[in-house]
Amino acid sequence: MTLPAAAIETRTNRPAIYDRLSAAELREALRRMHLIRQFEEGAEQAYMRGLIHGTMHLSIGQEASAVGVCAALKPQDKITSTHRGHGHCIGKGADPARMFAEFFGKEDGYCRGRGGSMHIADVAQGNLGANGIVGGGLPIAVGAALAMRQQKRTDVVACFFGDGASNEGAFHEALNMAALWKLGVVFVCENNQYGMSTSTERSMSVSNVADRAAGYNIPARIVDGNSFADVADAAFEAVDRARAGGGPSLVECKTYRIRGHSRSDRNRYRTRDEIEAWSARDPITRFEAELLELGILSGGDVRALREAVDAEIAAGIAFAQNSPPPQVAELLRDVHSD
Amino acid sequence: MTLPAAAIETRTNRPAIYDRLSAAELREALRRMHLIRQFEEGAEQAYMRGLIHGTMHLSIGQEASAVGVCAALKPQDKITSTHRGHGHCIGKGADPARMFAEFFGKEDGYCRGRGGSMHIADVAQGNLGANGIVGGGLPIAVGAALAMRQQKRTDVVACFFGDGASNEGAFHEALNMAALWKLGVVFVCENNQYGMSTSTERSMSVSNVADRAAGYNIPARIVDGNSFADVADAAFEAVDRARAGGGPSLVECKTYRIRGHSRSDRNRYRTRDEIEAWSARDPITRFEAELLELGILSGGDVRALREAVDAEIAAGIAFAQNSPPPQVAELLRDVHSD
Amino acid sequence: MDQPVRELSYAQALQEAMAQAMEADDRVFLMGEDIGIYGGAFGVTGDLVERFGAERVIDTPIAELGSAGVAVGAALCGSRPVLEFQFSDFATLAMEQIVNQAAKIRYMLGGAVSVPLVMRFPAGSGTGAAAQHSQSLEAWFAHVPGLKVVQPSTPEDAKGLLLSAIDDPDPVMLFEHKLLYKTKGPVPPEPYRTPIGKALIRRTGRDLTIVATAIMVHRALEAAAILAADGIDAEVIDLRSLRPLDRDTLVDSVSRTTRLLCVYEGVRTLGIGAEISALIAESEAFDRLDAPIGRLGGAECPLPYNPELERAAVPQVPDIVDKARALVRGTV
Amino acid sequence: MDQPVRELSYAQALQEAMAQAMEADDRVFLMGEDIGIYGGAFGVTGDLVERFGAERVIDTPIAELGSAGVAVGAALCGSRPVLEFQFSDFATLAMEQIVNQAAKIRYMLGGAVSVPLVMRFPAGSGTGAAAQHSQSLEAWFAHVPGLKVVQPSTPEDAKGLLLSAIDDPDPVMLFEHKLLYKTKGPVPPEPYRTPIGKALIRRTGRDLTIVATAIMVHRALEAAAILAADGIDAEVIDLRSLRPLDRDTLVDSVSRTTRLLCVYEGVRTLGIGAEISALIAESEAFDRLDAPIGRLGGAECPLPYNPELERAAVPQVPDIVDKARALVRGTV
Ligand SMILES: Cc1ncc(C[n+]2csc(CCOP(=O)(O)OP(=O)(O)O)c2C)c(N)n1
Ligand SMILES: Cc1ncc(C[n+]2csc(CCOP(=O)(O)OP(=O)(O)O)c2C)c(N)n1
Ligand SMILES: [Mg+2]
Ligand SMILES: [Mg+2]
Repeated sequence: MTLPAAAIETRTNRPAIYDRLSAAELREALRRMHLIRQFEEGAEQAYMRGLIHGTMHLSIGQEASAVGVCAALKPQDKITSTHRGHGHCIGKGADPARMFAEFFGKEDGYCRGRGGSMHIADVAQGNLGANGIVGGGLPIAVGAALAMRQQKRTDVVACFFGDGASNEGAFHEALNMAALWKLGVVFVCENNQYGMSTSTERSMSVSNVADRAAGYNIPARIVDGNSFADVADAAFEAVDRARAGGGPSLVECKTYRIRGHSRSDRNRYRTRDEIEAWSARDPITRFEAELLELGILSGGDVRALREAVDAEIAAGIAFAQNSPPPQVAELLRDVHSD
Repeated sequence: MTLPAAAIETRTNRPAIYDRLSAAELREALRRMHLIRQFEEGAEQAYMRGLIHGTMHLSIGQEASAVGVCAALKPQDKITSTHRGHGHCIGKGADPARMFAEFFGKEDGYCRGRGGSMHIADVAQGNLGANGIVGGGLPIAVGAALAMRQQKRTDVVACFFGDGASNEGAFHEALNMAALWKLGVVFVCENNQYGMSTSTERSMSVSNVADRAAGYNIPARIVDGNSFADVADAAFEAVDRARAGGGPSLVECKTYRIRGHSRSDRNRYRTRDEIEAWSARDPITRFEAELLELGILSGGDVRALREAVDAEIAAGIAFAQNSPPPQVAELLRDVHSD
Repeated sequence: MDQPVRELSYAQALQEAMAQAMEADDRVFLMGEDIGIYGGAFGVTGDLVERFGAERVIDTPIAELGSAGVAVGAALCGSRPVLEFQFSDFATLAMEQIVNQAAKIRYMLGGAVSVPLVMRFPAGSGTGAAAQHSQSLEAWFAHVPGLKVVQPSTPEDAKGLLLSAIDDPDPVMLFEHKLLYKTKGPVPPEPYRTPIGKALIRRTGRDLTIVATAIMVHRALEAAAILAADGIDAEVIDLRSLRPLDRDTLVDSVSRTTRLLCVYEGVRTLGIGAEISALIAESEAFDRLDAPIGRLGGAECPLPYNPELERAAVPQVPDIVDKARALVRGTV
Repeated sequence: MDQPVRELSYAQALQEAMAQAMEADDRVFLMGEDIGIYGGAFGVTGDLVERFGAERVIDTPIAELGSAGVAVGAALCGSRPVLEFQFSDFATLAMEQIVNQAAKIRYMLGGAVSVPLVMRFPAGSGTGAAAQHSQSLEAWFAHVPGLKVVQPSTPEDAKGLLLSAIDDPDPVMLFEHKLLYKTKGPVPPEPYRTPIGKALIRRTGRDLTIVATAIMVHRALEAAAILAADGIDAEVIDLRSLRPLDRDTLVDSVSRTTRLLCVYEGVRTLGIGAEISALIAESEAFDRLDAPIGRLGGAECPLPYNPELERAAVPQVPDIVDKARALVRGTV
């Protein structure tokens, strides 16, 4: 028995989302997508310049899923994020300066330099944290949603995870519990076709992560993850359902990571053609073109926005460089709360 | 989105299995079902008499799934079993005398008294062992099937597990890998409606374990687990497919455990009516009636068979009582192979 | 007239702690397998689901990793989960969430959050449940910064340590011994806290210090009584807290008695006694030692099913007596 | 004329061991995440998939528990899996299969089967990968009867121990140190076995014994050179095998030197040094001790991201020098 591959939804007319979100909100979404892109490029350069230690996982090419989902969230809503989490963090409203400070291992970083890229978090804005463990955030998101229910809050939890993560047992246990208890979680799969070097064909026995949702009685949609509008549309539907007590949903965003998995990737498992084909589907170019075409933004707006982002990134890097490092004497700080 | 509950298959005419299996084989199947029932009752009494230490999980009422599946297996095929594994062990051809010896903690037991009920195994007959860990056997079965492929053997692995086990991450990881690699595993879910006190409604977000199979691209059938013929029919289909290189299948046997979960169960989570209704659907009574009705066995055959089973159980208990206990000096024996 | 002292079993004491914590604080809830209508595999949660409802006494699917993660997520967001594992052996499925997440999140996030959760682990052998249901894995957790690990030996401490654990802003692992659930002892009815990180001298003595945990505390006390008849005066310390360790009490005691015997049920190699021994061997008490440091721990094998083998696999009273005697008499 | 000694990196030595084992025995196969075309996260499997094919160098989905179980099942049925974990931290997901199944099946089944598998764990800090990718959890495994645990510090031992592990009829856990992968050393080209359970004295000395593991062996040797300039003659033992322990070598060395310092990267509390210390403190070497037993282990915190903090969290050469001096000079 082979299941028919569920099709990516295709769009017929002006996306409803362009009416649901105000021009200011759409502008802010575009700004955040640019901010993510520039942040990633800035981080990449900083890494090359030796300012950043360790490794990092860039989300260039995946900006639409991060920002499209966060556009459907309120500030008090929560997200759980992944090792490829810079975009989610900025999508949820983090300050790139404090993110750079974290990557540079500084005291002004979101984690006071203790966490780095893989543990970037911004609890004040509802980002409960990236996670170095693939699949680690899935049950945590369910628990966060359980706490919302217990505290009689209607805040929703959006849980980002990758295609690779969907092969972990944690995925299964988390989706089952969320559905069983009808919790307000939106499971957002950023299916970028690979877990490190392993394509979904070589790691998953079904074609889509969404094909697994029926096994939990969870409604699922598969969207073009490089389209802000499509992602946001599906996210709003799922968030609305969650907020209304209708339980969890799954949104699968088909997308692509343009850079290697991490800093040490030689890209031997994919072709240059494939990378180029996806580069041509750049989510930022596309969103920008739509906003221009629909007259929501002008060419001048876009230029101004880009310049502001450039400046913010440059200022963020400068801030981070000037931030003090942690004191070695404080090595044991925050192991415990007391 | 609520999925329609997949229906239990209903039977229209004389089951094909009664032609596929010879009269001798059907007689042997009935004998094993009786042997399981009597074994369980014998073990229960022995427990009450203080001959058995620890706890045990009886499979009374579930004899058809154990024997129906094993009827489709060759001696060299393998099974992995569960904490409720006495039936699987006898179904695969174990000697009740050595099983009793194991439960009595004796040196002649299948595990030389080291394992007890939860670790009963009979490797010579292809039973790789019960498992005290719910879901523990699922990936092991996949690994066994991988070894068969590597060794160019066509032996099939039948993996028994419960409805409760299907909520473990191990289930998900195992089914995905088995399907991905098209391994010769038959996943046999004995859905007896409860994991300890927790009904499937309270533990699973779908109605049937088989509803999850599509998420792995695994063909599934749901059968009346109290009907030997229905179980065997589905098992043969799955085993044939596996042996032919067609990959894994899932067979969900809807059944019921008549006794409590373990020795300490007060049955507070279910009604007497429910237990009685299921007792009326006794798999042994039913199989026996079918064999008589179809003229495969005579009343005299059945009486003789029952008497032989009685004698075998009594002899087994006596054997076990007379078997020597392990020597305390051999406490460290078999921690390692050398 | 004296009030008769109220006695509760260890299991009842734990249940009372959970009930009092739930009464006092809406944020506290329980989760675990079969803790509702079944009352828990060892009866610890009993009828709490009837008293507090299924929203606060949550039966989980059989999914230990996921359940632990749910507890972490809930704790991160201001709830106070108490998660029961049906047997401590199943913690092996949840080490990721316990060790990588619960123990580390606060630190990794530079103190931005805390993870106030409690996990309860029925542990130990002696029930004929064989190798996968009889382990004593507490030493693993005591090796993990960010966790606190407690192991009560009496009903009184069971209640007091569980209440402290629930109060604690950080993750606390409570190891309960299955053979102790039915043992009775005095338990004050009001809520009270037994401090985490404090050992208790259960018997003072001059000739050697026996440091024991869980059921071994009782065996050590029995052994001490036998040794007393023999003229050997043993001090018995109930460790109670495995992380953090009560260094002061341990060092002070051994400095006085000049001899140390560690008795624990976990596997001898790298069980908690290894740490106690090393702690003393590097401390100022080292110079006071008049004998090698003795250890009695679980045998270097999985727990066997056969009852005689099972008994032989963990320290028993005569083993403690013999070892203590040898240490005091210098025949080690 | 002497042949020039062939040098390989630690990673290459491991790869050569796997290649030679696969050439010699059809039953041997590799599995793990991204060990095929990617060549492994640390490049250890390199191009083995090209040499042996995807049937023998199997990329698994990201599913550590399941993969470990697959290895157990395959081993039970006569294959010989070598499973690579991408980072040892992810073993936390697979403890169930490793500890409840692999380690115990033979014993639980009364010897009816064996489980000949190898698991490889890249471990340790120093790469800026923070708390969930930098742990040294080997002590957990050394606490588990039924497992063998080895930890090579040189390319030569990496190859020899891996070949021994693959030969071994029982489950062997190989802890590799990430910072050592690129270090080079002489490696004999033919297949050879380094015995499991034997420590190696890497430097003989009279004044104290330093027992170290993995990268700490190199730091201890550096420290010994500095100490020598100071008139302190340290013996340095490379433990190599954490389970079983080479008791004889340890006891003999400490009996001669009369002082012991344990240096390890795992968390100090209940890290392998706790066991070494306890083993000596209960042994016949106890009476020979002229100083408390010193321990230097990982700090009691998760591994921090910031590089200075990260360095401060594990023993460094000056720490070893200082501690050794204090032990020898009696200023502890
Ligand atoms: C439990 C676990 N296993 C393996 C890894 C190593 N690892 C980090 S990211 C990654 C790939 C994840 O793939 P996916 O979930 O698709 O996310 P993506 O990297 O594509 O964004 C792997 C294998 C890990 N961090 N955690
Ligand atoms: C990992 C794990 N979790 C919990 C348990 C305790 N336990 C033993 S059997 C059981 C119920 C299993 O339910 P199911 O899989 O439906 O099998 P059944 O008992 O109904 O045959 C539970 C919770 C266990 N043995 N292992
Ligand atoms: Mg991916
Ligand atoms: Mg069941």
